[in-house]
Amino acid sequence: MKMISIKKSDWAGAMEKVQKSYRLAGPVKEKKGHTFRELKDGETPDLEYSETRMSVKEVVLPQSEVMFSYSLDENKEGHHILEEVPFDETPRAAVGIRPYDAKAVEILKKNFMTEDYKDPYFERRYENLTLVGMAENNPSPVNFSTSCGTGPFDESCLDIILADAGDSYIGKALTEKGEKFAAAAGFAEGDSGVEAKLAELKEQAEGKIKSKVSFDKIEKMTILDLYEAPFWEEAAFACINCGTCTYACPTCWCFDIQDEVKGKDGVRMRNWDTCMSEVYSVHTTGHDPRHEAWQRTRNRFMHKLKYYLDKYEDGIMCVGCGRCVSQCPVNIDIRKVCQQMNDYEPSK
Amino acid sequence: MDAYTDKIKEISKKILSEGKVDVVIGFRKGTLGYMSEPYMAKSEKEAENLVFDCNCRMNLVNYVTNRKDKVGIVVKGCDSRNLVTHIIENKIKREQLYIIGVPCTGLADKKALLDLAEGEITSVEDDNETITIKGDGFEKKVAKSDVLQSNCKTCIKRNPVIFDELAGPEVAELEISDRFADVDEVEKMSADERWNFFGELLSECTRCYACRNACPLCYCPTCFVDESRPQWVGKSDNETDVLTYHFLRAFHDAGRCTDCGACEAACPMDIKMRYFTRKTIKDCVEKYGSEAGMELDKRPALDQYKINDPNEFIK
Amino acid sequence: MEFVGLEEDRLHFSWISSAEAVKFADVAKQVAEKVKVLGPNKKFVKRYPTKDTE
Amino acid sequence: MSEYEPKIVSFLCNWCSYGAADLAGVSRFQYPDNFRVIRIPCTGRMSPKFFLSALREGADAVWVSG
Repeated sequence: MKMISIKKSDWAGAMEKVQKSYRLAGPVKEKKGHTFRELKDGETPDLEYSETRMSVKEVVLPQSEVMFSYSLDENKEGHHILEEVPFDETPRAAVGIRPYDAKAVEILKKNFMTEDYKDPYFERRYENLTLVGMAENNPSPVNFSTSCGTGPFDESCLDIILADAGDSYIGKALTEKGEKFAAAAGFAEGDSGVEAKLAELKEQAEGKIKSKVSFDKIEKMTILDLYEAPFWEEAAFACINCGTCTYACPTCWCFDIQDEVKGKDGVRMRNWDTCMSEVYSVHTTGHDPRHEAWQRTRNRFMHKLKYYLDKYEDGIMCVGCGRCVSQCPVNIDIRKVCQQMNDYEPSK
Repeated sequence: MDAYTDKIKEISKKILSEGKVDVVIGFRKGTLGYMSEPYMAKSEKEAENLVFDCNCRMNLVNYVTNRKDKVGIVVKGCDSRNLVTHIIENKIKREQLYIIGVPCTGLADKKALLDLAEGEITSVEDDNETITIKGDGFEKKVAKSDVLQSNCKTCIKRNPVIFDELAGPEVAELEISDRFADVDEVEKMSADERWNFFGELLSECTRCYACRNACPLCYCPTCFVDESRPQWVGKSDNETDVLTYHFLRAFHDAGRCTDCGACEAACPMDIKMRYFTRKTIKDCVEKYGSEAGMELDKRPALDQYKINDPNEFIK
Repeated sequence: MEFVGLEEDRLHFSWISSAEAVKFADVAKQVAEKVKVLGPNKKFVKRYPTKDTE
Repeated sequence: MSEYEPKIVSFLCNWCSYGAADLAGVSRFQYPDNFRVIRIPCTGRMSPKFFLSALREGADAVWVSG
């Protein structure tokens, strides 16, 4: 494992250098705060940020992605043949991604890259991507990542971890991909003190996280017990069924496939979908198993906190970033709902 | 504000116990210090949870659409006008409602509160003049007028237009000199500038439809963006699709919008989509002399025809 | 639509009775003239992600 | 490119302007050929989605006539 230490004054230079061989995505300061997006040449990822409103799942699962195109115009070459959309093979790096957001990428991977089937669109983005994490020294008050099996300094899903140590960024390259990136950026090698400093910062940061969730008892309950629990209607009453939580969520992976056609030319694309929407679950018959607004809210929480838990036996489908908590217009709080679920005692 | 809360609790308990209503729709304290959550109290015990403060940003009329039971509802001035619109449009019957009116001195802008805070906000107190933000190791007092939501600054009706009982004495209405200053500003621009202005305004829209779902006017069984036969608008993040959605929502709300501000308060990206609805309000006021939801026997502006309606746009 | 910056002359409204064939032809001429002056609609046209338009 | 010929989508009321267009045709009046006519049962059928749709799909202008 290679230690890294880079002076903040050298950061922009290193990023400029790395952009010769990598396309970067990272946090950029815009009018209303930081956005995590693909960077233009010469733009430097700004690591002095607290949080981005929208999740960073965009790096592996864009909101809209064209899958293939076609034409029914018989005068055109290759008509009636589905044509792949060209994909830029240049290695990409998400610089400044939060460690728990990287964990979310890993959760997405569970869905898109199973043993039986690997989604080619996800796979090519994922394989191509180096995750250069930026640890969070000051987690937001709604952050509860430490109780979701990750944390502000979680190294498990990153290729490189960096942390802010005053006038320099320190960290380490954790994987081969990470070492390649570090070499391309020309990160200076850190001394032996880095490891200790990282541990110290980690302890401080994790100590700042006050909110937590527990799901130990959810595991033992049956799906039906939870599904029919009486608290759902009340918990979901306020929900207006907008898609804010699902779009802000780094682990929400649902998508919808749409054809967009102009004249005889068309594309098939996939877009983020949201289980909060009425059209999400409606059948072609017109029947909608989740017709009531509160049922849709229940479904979201059941998926994240129960179905996923049962299916993958690897914690909940939530990394505790807190985005949905702070952005929900009606203050539906996953921490509270999780607590309610965990505390629920089915009457037998 | 605590006085309002107490009175709302008192009224709610009374009407619930007397069987005048089956439920009371109000707010309860949120999990975040600067939020209040819409809440439905079904019993006297649950009515104890009701609160009212400057964080009650949602429009509760949104929750009564097509309800069949008898409902008690807490409404501010603007919300009460939406209730009027709802009654006119047969979305609820007046007899079903027991309206608890709140003479409103405005809501606090969420973003403004967060900007002022120096850490986690644990509570926001409001005595109608000053707002006290308390949090982890800090306490700040600001004049309420400094952190008002922008729609509250140009509010024309702070006292409810219909109610069965008030939660407090009526408050003085605002004197507004320049009600549509923001719209005027945009109107002064050239067509191209306006086009770019709105393109920029909506560039961050993720189409989560929080503005639509927070809006009491948006009660269509199927919104046109969700229709698939024919499909009017694509579902991707394409900018023309985003514009189409916002334009058409404004058309649909024209003459009915009461500028309650729930759409903007709900937007996770802080998009100021009220420019559109405010333009329609301005036009209805200036061209037809009509404000939405002021009287129970007056149809919305675009729902009636008068022989003297201005029609200079028709050849 | 004018407010959002679309050119005013992209939208026309008129009132013509079924007996007013002359007025119809006149208005049609006016409309066509005005739109010709404007040139093609570039603002509010959806750019599809299809190959030809990329 | 030859002279620019706009495409104008016109929504005509069955009872008024559509009739007028028909009469104009029968009477052999000249009018420009830039119009793509959509007959609607009444101008009351008109919805803002219609003209937004027309513009989105590439119409240069929309003419609604009752």
